Amino acid sequence: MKQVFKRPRSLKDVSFHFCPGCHHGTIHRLVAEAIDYYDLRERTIGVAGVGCSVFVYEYFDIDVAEAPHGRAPAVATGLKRALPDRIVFTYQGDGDLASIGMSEIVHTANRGENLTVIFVNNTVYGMTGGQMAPTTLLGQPTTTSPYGRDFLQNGYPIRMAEMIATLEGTSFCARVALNTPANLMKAKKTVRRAFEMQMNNMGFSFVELLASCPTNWGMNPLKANERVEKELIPYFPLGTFKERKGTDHQ
Amino acid sequence: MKQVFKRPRSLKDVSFHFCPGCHHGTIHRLVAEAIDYYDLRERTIGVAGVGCSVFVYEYFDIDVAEAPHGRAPAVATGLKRALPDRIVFTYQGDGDLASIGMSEIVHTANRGENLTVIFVNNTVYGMTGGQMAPTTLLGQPTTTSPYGRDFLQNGYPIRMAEMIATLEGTSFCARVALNTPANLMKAKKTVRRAFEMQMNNMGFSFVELLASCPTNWGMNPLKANERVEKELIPYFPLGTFKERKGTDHQ
Amino acid sequence: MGKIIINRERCKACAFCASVCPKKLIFFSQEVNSQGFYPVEIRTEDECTGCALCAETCPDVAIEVWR
Amino acid sequence: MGKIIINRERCKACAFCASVCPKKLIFFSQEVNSQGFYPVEIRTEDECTGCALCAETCPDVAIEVWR
Amino acid sequence: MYHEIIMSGVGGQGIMVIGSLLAQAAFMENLNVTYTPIYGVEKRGGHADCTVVISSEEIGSPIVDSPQSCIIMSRPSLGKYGPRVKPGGFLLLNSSFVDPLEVRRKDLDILSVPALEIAQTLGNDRLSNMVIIGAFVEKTRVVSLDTLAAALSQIFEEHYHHLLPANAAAISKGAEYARNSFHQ
Amino acid sequence: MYHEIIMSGVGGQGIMVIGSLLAQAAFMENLNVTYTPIYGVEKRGGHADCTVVISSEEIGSPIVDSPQSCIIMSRPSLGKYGPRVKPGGFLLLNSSFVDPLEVRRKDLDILSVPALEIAQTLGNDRLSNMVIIGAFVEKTRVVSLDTLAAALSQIFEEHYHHLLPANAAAISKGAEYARNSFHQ
Amino acid sequence: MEKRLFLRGNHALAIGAIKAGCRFYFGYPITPQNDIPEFFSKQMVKVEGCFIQAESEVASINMILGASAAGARAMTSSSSPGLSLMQEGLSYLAGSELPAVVVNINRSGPGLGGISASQGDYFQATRGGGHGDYRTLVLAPSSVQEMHDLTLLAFDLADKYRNPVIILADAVLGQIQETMVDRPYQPLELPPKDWILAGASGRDPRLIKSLYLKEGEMERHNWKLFEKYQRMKREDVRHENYLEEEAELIIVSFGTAARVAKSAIRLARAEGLKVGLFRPITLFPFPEKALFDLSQRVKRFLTIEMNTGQMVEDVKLSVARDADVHFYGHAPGSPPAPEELLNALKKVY
Amino acid sequence: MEKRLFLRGNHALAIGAIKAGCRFYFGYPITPQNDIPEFFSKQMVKVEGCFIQAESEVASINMILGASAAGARAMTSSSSPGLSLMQEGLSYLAGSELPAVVVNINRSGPGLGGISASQGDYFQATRGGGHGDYRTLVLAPSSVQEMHDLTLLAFDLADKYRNPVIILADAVLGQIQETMVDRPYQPLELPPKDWILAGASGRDPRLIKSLYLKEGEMERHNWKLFEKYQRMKREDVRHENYLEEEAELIIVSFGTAARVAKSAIRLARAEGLKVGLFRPITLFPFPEKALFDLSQRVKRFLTIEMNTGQMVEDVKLSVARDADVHFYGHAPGSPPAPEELLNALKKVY
Ligand SMILES: Cc1ncc(C[n+]2csc(CCOP(=O)(O)OP(=O)(O)O)c2C)c(N)n1
Ligand SMILES: Cc1ncc(C[n+]2csc(CCOP(=O)(O)OP(=O)(O)O)c2C)c(N)n1
Ligand code: SF4
Ligand code: SF4
Ligand code: SF4
Ligand code: SF4
Ligand code: SF4
Ligand code: SF4
Ligand SMILES: [Mg+2]
Ligand SMILES: [Mg+2]
Repeated sequence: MKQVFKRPRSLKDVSFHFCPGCHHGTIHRLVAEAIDYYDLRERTIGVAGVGCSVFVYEYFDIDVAEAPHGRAPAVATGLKRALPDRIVFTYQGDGDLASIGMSEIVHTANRGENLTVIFVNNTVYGMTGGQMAPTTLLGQPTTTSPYGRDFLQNGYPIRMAEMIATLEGTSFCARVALNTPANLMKAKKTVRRAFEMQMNNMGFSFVELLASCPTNWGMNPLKANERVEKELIPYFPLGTFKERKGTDHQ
Repeated sequence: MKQVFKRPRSLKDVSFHFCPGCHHGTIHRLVAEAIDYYDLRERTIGVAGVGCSVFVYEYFDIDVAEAPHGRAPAVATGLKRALPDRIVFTYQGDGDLASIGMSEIVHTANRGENLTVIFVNNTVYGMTGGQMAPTTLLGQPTTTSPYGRDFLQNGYPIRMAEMIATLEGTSFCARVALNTPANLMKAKKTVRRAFEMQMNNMGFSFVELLASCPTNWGMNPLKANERVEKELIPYFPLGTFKERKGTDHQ
Repeated sequence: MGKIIINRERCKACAFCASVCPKKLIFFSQEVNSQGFYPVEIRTEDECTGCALCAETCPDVAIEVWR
Repeated sequence: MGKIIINRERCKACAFCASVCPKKLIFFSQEVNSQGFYPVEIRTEDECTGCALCAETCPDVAIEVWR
Repeated sequence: MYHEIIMSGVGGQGIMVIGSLLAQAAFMENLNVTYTPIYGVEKRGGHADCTVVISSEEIGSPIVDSPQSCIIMSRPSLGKYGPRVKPGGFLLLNSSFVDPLEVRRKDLDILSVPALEIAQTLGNDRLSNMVIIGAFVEKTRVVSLDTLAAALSQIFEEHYHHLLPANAAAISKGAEYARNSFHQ
Repeated sequence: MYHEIIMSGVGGQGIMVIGSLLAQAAFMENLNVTYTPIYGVEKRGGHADCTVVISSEEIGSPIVDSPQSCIIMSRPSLGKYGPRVKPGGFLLLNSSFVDPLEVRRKDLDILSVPALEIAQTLGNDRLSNMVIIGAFVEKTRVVSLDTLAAALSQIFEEHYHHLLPANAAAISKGAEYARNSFHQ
Repeated sequence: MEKRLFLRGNHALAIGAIKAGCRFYFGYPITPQNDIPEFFSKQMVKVEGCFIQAESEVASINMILGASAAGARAMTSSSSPGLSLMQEGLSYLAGSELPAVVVNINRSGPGLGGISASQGDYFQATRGGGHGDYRTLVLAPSSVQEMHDLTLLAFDLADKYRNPVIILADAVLGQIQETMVDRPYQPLELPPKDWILAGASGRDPRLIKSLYLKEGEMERHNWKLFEKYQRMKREDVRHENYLEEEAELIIVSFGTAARVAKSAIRLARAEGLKVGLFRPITLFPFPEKALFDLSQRVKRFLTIEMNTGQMVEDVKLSVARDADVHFYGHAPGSPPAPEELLNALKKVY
Repeated sequence: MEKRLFLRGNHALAIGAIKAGCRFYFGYPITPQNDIPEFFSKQMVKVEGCFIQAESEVASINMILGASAAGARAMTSSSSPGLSLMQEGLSYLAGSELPAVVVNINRSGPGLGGISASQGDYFQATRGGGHGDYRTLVLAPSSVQEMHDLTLLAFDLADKYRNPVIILADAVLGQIQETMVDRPYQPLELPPKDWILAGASGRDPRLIKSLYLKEGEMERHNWKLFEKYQRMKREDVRHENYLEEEAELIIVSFGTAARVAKSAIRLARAEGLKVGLFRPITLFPFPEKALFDLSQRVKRFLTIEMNTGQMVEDVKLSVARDADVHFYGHAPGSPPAPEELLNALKKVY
């Protein structure tokens, strides 16, 4: 018999600290698989945002820099400009990227920096204990929107992938989910494609992954997957919003 | 004979410090006219961004707060939340709003704050002496893009009105120009409309005004007006991108 | 039948008014003002229609118009 | 003809694998692991097709698959 | 009266609940009390410790290095706090998870309570923590058992009040077990 | 040798140009020199001042409150700096814009140069500043006129070098005017 | 009217803010102070106040600026990295002379650091971590009671001086629960707010700004601010003495460290060592004079901080020339225990 | 190989950076330092370096963090409000032990303030305006020559200590033009950069971080940083003495103020007053020992700053117990003139 599924080389052999059923683990694996697929492990540098994924460096068997909350795209810009032949990606949550880091992500995309952004949208601040995120759905209760998110008070859930896709500098932009095997397979290809874009010097690539946070959603993992299907996907449609063709982003 | 044109009441009787032919003066007047039109002078509060327009308070005969560079929308949010029955507007340049203040403008729009943003896009940092702005056109030389803006290095000119219009929280969003009498008349109506939206509690209103900066463009005022027509308007199309109907933004 | 008054101390000689006046009534004066500019003047008031285009385009709010 | 190995110390009992296995081969064990979870086990290896759906959905990369 | 207690276990065992329950009871007895939770980073599985200081005087440090008493609910906790209990102090072990034989110190008063098993007799695993705190109060008398039971309604939110009797029962069971057991 | 000069006028008069020209000349003569521009906020019409200190020793302060010499190109400048010139110091007025009669001090060496009119004889209003600096150097001899003219090519960018002769001519005219004029 | 409550420091503080009339809270989540925004998100609706989870700490502090300019009592809270992001805004608040209350539940730094208690932000708070020559009042509570009481005071002092006030607490003070006596709020007598923006109706337009470009203006403004800080030093310095009479060694310590020091002092006294405590409650203005007076009698001082040495500079700057100042630092990470401090004080006793 | 140049301070600094091998400049415009980014925007293409006008100062400092993590010599420059926005990033750089050069052409604050020269950011620079217990090296040039020379040194010291270095200059030093001697760059001997990120090829993965959560880690990290700062104090303190022999009064002053003070001292000497100057060149580490030694002989000191009193604290903390320290502040706005300082020194002479 042949081994058809094993732990990717780019993940260290340790267990995640994530809660049961948390999609961060799945996303870590998808990213590691993409790195392995193109044999990039020895020339990839990850930039960790601050959130439940701040321990990226404990799990990936690659070089990692930790960025201040929200600033991973700026840190990645500095890294990539200094090392244009390395592969650089950021890994950021929705609080990190869409709230405090809004300015950095927009401008990094707009500059068309040749790097990849892995954006984990779980509609909540996981690490700090379940506060409202910019992507929290209307009506969704969180610890800082205890009566449910109300647009008059807190505005609307932001659709980042759509917004990033409108920027000239963006070369690849897609949204995927992980709640079903079918979605997962698409996600796998999409993440891979994002890295491929970077390898081909195509410029800025961005993947938004709809993820569950069973703990802060107050649901068991399977129910959380259902919520992704029933509540998240309708508001955050899946798909590839932009894909520049050609071999170079010029 | 009847006086058909006079200095608006809401402008103090002093001369502007702006350079000859600078559209900031025109925009000041349009805003003051809108305030007068709806008789809002005694209940309007302006928030000055930092740029050539930082002296808003020297010219408008109204209450004014000065915000740190880029943060006028946050300051205005605090003011308007504390005084919901007053009229609050920000006056910001393209460096102020689209570069350092990107996060604040996006989130303020997204929250649907019931206030008005006057956004002066002159494709350059006027006050600090002609550096590149996020709206500087490709090829345009500035003191920090001496060889002309190059997208590989500096990214693309950002179309703010289009981007702001994509946000759910935005109720009114338009782009106007001031280079011809016809454009000016449209601009006048548009600015008025933005204030009207706020008066009707319709939520966030945003007007981008294409403006000239003869000094930093190195042109005489008439040539600068021509540049608005020939270079700016083609890249930054005029029009109303969003206009919520109804009497309340709910 | 119009009339305009140009505040010559406010004028910065941008020429916007001159360029839009349908009657081409506005031209530059020969004397510098206190700001160091050669402000505009109206050639003859008779032909002015009071259309106010000049005033509308003036970035320095230096023109008032009667009709 | 497949085979899976579940790392019971890594398993957090999220039940994703059990929910996707087309053969319904995966169920919870009765004994807690060192992390305090009741990890999953495979009922019978015979029926496993090695389709790897279980492994693909496992957020904790606790399953390896042979075919 | 001055009593410092550290309670330690893993997340999910309800350590924080019994810590604040004890503190609440002390508060209700008009004592000075500080309750200091110490969370790990991880949501689950990490350490969950808390410190309670009860005193009839003003309380200085809410932080305690060597407590008079320690409640230990997991093996790693024993390793961490066992050595720190003051000589002559009191160690209460949840023997469902910690083997009393692992305690090497001879200078302590030790009580082992098989809390899980006792809780199971009440039909609910999750009452283990109440069994423990019942036993603790019975032995130390830092507050009265009645106040402890009365404090329950203060720390549970209204919509959990139907659970009060079961919790009170678990406290009693724990106290009963303690009363009937000999210390090592 | 130690000489402090303040030059003051309004934006657009070319104050900064003659300030750096003089400084450049001093540099070329191996003297120590500091040139300090002081801009107003407004792009146009605001004050434009600069300070030049020339010395054969190490220069301490580049900032000068009471200079030995002052070049005044506008009325407001006279009000600002006139009173500050050191007793016995030298005041050079651009009398095209400043009426010498406005100077009330009797303890100064004053030279009035109608720079605009002189420049106009050269066919270019904008050479006023060069006329002024020519006159200044002629009177003070802080550097030689030759060095001053030679410095022109250092401070103008290459593509303006066709303007050098006209500027040099204006410097000569200024110097000439100064040589031929009596001080008040 | 007094009520005994048992609650955590962060809640005591938030209750104090509402009692002081604060109706505008803008903040961004960060451990270990999330109780505060979470509390307000629930309570503000009940008092018809406004809670916004701002997009960042930069936005928070600027929303405060806006609400304060409108005359409202407004506050934000955060922890160390968040405070760094507020430095520009704090400088603007001070420069524009706007009142505001800013809470720092100090965690370990530098950088991302850790979430445990620290006093590493002492310099940032007391020296104005932002640009320019400005100061903020800094209050350092040491108990849940003070988390509440000093919050009331903070709002009053902010209005009294038209200046931001920082409450510098830490992860321990935010999280511990203890008894608090809930007394009615007795506000200070405060000057009228005749500077607030509300629309120029029936009066001249008003202006909130920190830009001073005309000649001499900036200097005057800076000296005016300086005078204000001097007035704070005269009128609003607070400290606590504990067992300082006949002491031969005085520990100088604030906040959580001071509490642990109290326990250490009790242990020391039990061993017959004459040790006392001087606890600054206002870190700026620092109680220089009181400490100087004390140093006329006692000659040996030990500054204890949960950092590697910051307040010790203020102590040295305050004491008499012939007094000796020692330092014991417990680096951020977890708070010290009384026994550790006992050892430390024995070394210099 | 030496060349005399006549140029402005901001350009001397930028030329120094390129000479030191800096190929990554990220910055955001702000008066009065725009010459610096403008210079780099022209020159970086010529040396195959990289210039980005960042979207903000927050982005600038974080781009630096990235480039520095990659082992590159990287710098940014700004002026006061911009520095406030960099405080979080500076704290992260220090916490992650990354070298970087950060230039502050200090303007007047607080808030928007004014664009004229100031020394109001002394505290921010020397006390770590960001959160946590960290320090940055601070170099204070006083001439165009030093704008250049200290920039070379800054890059070396940053690499030597793996720590950010701040160059604290002001609007005057940035704008004045004077003579500079252009000498070849003699770099210090530096440790190998065996920590840089470049992809884990043929070695274990590396990590740049400032998060320390495991028990004891944070404490150890803080003491490690502390030791580093102590080493700076031993090895890299710099100052200048001027006419200090047989002086009866020593002026302590840095940067632009020190230059004006030199002129004032000459005026004083001309009047027969024995006045000298002690000019710290490193503000952190402050030249404590040299100043202490001097205070064994001279007993009267006058600190002169272009602010309302900041460095004077370091002076007081340094001198012998029996020395007297006076202060003269010229509040930010425009720099003082020599005559003003002459009057000030006469008052305490
Ligand atoms: C400047 C700053 N502000 C706030 C925080 C606290 N903080 C850490 S993670 C986080 C948000 C995490 O949410 P998200 O980015 O959605 O990641 P998740 O945990 O959900 O994956 C916050 C607010 C911080 N570390 N730094
Ligand atoms: C934090 C901060 N960074 C930088 C500056 C300097 N600054 C003042 S105005 C300005 C940009 C002005 O450009 P813009 O907003 O386009 O306005 P304009 O002058 O063109 O109307 C900058 C960078 C500042 N004041 N504060
Ligand atoms: S809190 Fe949410 S996002 Fe964080 S590890 Fe747990 S489930 Fe995942
Ligand atoms: S610099 Fe440009 S924007 Fe500023 S006043 Fe002059 S023309 Fe207007
Ligand atoms: S009002 Fe009309 S006609 Fe009269 S001067 Fe103005 S533009 Fe010309
Ligand atoms: S438009 Fe106004 S400023 Fe321009 S030339 Fe006419 S009057 Fe003068
Ligand atoms: S490999 Fe397929 S059949 Fe086998 S256990 Fe996994 S899901 Fe079931
Ligand atoms: S998916 Fe993985 S973690 Fe979840 S139950 Fe199965 S093996 Fe365990
Ligand atoms: Mg999230
Ligand atoms: Mg602009």
